[in-house]
Amino acid sequence: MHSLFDPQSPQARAVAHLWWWMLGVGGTVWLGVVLFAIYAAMHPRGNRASDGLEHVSPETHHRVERVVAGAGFATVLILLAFLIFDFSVGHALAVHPQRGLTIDVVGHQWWWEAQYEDPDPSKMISTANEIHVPTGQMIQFKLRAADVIHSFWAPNLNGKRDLIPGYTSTLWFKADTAGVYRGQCAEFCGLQHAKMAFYIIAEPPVKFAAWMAAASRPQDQPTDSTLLYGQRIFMSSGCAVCHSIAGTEARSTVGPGLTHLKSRNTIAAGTLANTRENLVKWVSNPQNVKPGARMPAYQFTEPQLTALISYLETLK
Amino acid sequence: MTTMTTMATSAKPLRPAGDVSQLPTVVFGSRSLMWWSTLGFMVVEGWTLALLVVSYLYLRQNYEAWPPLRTPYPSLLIPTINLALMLLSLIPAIASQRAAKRLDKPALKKWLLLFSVIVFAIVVVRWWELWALNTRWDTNAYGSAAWTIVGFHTSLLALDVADTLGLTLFYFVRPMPVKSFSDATDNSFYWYFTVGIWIPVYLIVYVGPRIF
Amino acid sequence: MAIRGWTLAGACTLALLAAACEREERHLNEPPPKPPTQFVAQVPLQPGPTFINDTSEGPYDDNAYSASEGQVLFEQMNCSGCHSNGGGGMGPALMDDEWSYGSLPQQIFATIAEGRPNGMPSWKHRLNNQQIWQLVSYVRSLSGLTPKGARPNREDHMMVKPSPSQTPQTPQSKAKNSGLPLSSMK
Amino acid sequence: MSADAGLPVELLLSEEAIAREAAALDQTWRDKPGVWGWLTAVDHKTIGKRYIITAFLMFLAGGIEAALMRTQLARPENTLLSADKYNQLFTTHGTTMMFLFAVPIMTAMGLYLVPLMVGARSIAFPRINAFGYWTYVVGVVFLYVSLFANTGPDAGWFAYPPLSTVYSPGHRMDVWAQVVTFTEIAALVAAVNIIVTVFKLRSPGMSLNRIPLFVWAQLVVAFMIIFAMPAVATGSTLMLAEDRAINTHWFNYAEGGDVLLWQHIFWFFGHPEVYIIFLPGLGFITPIIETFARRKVFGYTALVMANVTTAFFAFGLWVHHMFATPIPELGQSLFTAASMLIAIPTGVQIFCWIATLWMGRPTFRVPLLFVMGFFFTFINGGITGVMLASVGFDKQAHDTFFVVAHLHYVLLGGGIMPLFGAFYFWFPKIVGRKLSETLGKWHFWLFLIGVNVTFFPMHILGLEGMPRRVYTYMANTGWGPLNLVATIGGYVIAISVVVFLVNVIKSWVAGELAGPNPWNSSGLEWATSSPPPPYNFTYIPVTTSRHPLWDTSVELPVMTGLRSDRREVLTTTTFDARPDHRHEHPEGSIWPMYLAGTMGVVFIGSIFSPYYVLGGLGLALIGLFMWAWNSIGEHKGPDRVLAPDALAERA
Repeated sequence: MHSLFDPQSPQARAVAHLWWWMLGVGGTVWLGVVLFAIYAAMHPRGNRASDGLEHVSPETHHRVERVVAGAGFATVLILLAFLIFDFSVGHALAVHPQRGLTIDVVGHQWWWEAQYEDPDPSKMISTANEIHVPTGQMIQFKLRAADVIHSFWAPNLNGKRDLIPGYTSTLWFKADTAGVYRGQCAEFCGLQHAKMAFYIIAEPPVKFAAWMAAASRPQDQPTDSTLLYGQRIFMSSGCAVCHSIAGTEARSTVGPGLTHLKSRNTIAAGTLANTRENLVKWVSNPQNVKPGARMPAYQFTEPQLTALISYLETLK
Repeated sequence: MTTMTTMATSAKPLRPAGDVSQLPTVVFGSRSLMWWSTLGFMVVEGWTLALLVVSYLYLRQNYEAWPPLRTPYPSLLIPTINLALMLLSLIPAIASQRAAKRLDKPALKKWLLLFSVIVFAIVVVRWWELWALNTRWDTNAYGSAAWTIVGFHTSLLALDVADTLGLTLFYFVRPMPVKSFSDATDNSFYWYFTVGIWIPVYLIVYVGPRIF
Repeated sequence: MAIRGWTLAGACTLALLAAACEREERHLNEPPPKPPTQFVAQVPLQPGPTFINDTSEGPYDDNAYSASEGQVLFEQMNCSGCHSNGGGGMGPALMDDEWSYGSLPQQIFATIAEGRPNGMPSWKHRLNNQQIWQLVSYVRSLSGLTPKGARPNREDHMMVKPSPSQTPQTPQSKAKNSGLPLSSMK
Repeated sequence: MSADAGLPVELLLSEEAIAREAAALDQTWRDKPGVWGWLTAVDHKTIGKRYIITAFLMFLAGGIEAALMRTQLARPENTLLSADKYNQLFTTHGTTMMFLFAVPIMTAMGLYLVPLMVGARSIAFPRINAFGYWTYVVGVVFLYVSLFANTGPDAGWFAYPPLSTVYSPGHRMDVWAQVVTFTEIAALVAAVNIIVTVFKLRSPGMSLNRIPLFVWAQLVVAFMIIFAMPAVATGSTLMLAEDRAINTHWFNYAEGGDVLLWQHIFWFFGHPEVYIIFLPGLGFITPIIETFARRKVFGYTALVMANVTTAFFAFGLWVHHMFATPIPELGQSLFTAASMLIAIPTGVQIFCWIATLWMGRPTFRVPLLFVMGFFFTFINGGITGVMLASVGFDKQAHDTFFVVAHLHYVLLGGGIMPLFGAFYFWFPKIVGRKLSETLGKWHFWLFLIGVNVTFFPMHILGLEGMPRRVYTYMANTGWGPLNLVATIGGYVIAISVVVFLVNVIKSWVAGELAGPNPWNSSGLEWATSSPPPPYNFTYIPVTTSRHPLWDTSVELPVMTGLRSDRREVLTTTTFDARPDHRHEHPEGSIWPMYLAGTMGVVFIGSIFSPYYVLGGLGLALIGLFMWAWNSIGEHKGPDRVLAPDALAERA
């Protein structure tokens, strides 16, 4: 589910193809040279002369010269073949989609913000760490960094691209098959570089459209008193300072948006499965799970925590 | 630990093939070891400066205007005066090198003294030359690059000035062996480099912003 | 004599190392430092310093990581909206040595936690104690009140002010209006 | 030995004459005894030996860090090391291995061996050599004191801003920037020293086409250092340190700076750095193969040209570390082509060595075993290197464990395997006793197995998506088993190094005595006793071929006439090595060490306050003054300025 060996897009497939080919040729070369070195060492051609050194006849010397020259020539040919193959793959990968779905990805220490571009800014959908894409269509990513350099990499779909402060870089791919593909930050970005994963969720266009519709819906005001209590805690004890929930007054973009939190499979940038126990674990002390993450620990009483988690669990 | 003999025990009998006792012990220019180490130092420092200049031009691409908006041009007056002083200093540099090669100690002392005065003046003027950049290192990347380039050259300058002043002092306060004449020529050799490399830097850092 | 010299040198080295250790410590998963004990009841509604007994250093004054986290929070909580990178605007400047409510760590903690009249909101329900202490360390670093090695470097922003690490050291006594300890007011 | 094939005995230098000369030279060249003598030593062999030992200690330190990291990664979500500790460890591991072990030990081998191999009394600048060593020691001590004071650098040995600037509070990355400064100075000083030694102090008759291949490798590497190290000096000592300390904006995009500038500058140094590490490694191989195959190397000229072209290409590859950054596609293609081209000279070298083995009759002593280990591992690293040159594949494999595997195969295979071989080969020369052959074989096989068990699984881990520099990973990634295998392999490497250490200690104390030329090898370093005396050679040997000890079958021709009452070396002309003049070398001195100390004040102090820099420079000035003053005072006349017209070159 997270591997170069299982390509799920034309881009990743081209590279995987290149890889297997290079592995075959490179492995043969390695085996050939090593076996030949062992053979040469085991079957020496020299004859000990009076000076205590080994000498060979001029014919043998000539033959060895030809073998060495031939090996050098073969090296050049193989490299040339590699180069041509690589350029053709590179050329295929460089075909830039001029239009289509564009997703802005911003790398933060240590989570991913994703925004679906739309001509109408009010229709832009913002989500975090899990990016839904339709299959069978080219998707373009515009990548920016909010703090340090990160690198966006989902090996099943395409190679990585660095997110660099001051630059916007682009990446594109077309997912062939529906599935959930793991990706991870590949450029060292500080304390929690290891726990900065994301998921690409490729769905058939119909399903994707349904997701889009769901994702753009704001949350309704809860009616249940426990849930109202949970919402009040969310708004008043610091959660809303960083997180947003569409349809409420929480609008901050400092941390990941939580509007449809429960529609995600994982929390904390792919670190924990999105279950109630894990939510409790995370909210009561994120520093236990991801030391250094920017979300602090809060002191909640038992009823407060229960109400808050219950409220979060309604964010479908 | 080793208890081996310290005498050289050769693997083979030794056959004398030549005698070197009549070779000179003092040589000048590329025959001397110091000349080569000076050259090595020059390559290292020159290359560092070149990399800084390349970085300066690389950062140039990030700006529409150069110097950036609201940053004044560098002044030209003081840098040009200092450039003239540097060119002027070549006279005692060349003269002291020639005197040293002639093993002419009185002439060497005279020229070294003049050389010292001029290089000292150059370092003093360099202080105002830094401020003639008319920006600060922490204003923007342009300022950082310009200050670092001129500052780095200043460190080369200071090193050479210390060398020249020290050499002059030595010549005036103590007997000097013949081989120190060779050191005096290498001192001038390094000074040509310091001045020579400044000319492109001057053109790029002080004149350049008016052009590109 | 020589032995004592070595002991002294050793002790100094250890002290130096200990100082470096605290400066470099990343206070991650640990209980936050306690808030000042008595400020809650004593916040006056009129301008003026909070009178407190505790003039000790802030828990994170000498901690580079916390000051830097404070810098991040300062940005994320939009403190610059009023304090404009510490240069002042709607709110008072933070990089000079004028302090309306005192410059002691506990006083600044009180200011951030409880808020002040004329616009400074209370943050105690939005930030936890650790975060407030991080902000205290950063705010104090802006005017050079914390040790130099612990102050943050410049940010990747337009150059509007020298970074805290470039601010000259301000001795605590020089900071004006730095509320005297309660005991000396009697 | 009788003289039946050579000259009559009366034309040879008599035993008494040699002993008299040797005693006088010993008096002149020996460093002073006692603690003071230890601190003031300038003998290139003394300094070289210390350099090798210090650098090897750094290998052990880096190895311990690696073992800790491997233990942490042995299973998913391990809690042995916190993220904070792990980041300090992997940064220190990289910095130690690259800057404090690999480059210094390779130059140290050169500083010890090059003067002996070219038949010189000493290195060109013995005091500057001592200064370089002490500067390096300051860097070593500084990094490790910092690490134990919780100030170990933690933004990677590549220190990408803005993580290394704005997002690295405290002094951790300042430490990194200045540790790099010390190693730059030490490496540059060593490089100039080696270049001038090779250019000016070669034995008469050692024209360019007779220079031993190890010396060629060292010469080429010295030139690479001269052009590569200033880049990292520009980057770390100037730009990075300035951005951190005085608010400059080199890497602040909001004020016109550029973080990619750092990557260009750093890799312009960083890629040649790899070749700086393994070209000397390749240099070790030729004499080992020649000696144990009992055959002169096949394709001397090709091997020299391969060294030179590798060095040139090495400066044209740096962008292949930046394929994932937004830089133009066309530029990337050029760097791909260059990265593949560099495989050609390396391939040619390997083919020449195999041909030499083929045409000789190899006996598999430990040094040659390590060369075979080199073939086995290095070629693997070379091939994955060619793969990584491809932009498309690199975008997948970049910054993953695949690259970790690749670089360790290249550096352990191309650098450390030959280095261990070199240790076994030259240990008798340096210490006078041979290393144990049995323990050596244990060392070799454990090391070979350990390296492959550790690093081979990492290829697969990388392709399965495991990024580099992670302190842990989730169980559901499935990376656990292969990581466990790699960790076990890491322990095998550790055991092999312990075996080596035991071997060194045992053999140093009670190894088999070596004699001047234990392997019956061909280079000039084997023409003198083991260990060599402080003056290296009683008489300067004359070189008549590429293999002096093999070709001058009975006697060794030598030059007489250098003074023995002062430290005099014979300089020769740069190209054809004709005797040119006699140069007086300096005595031992404390000022190199003092000056290195002042460099410590300047650069470490620069982290804290500019006043330390000024104070340190003032102290340095005093040191320079005293250094110069003393060397003039020690001068022993008389000097001779002009050469007599005809010095018959009878060599």
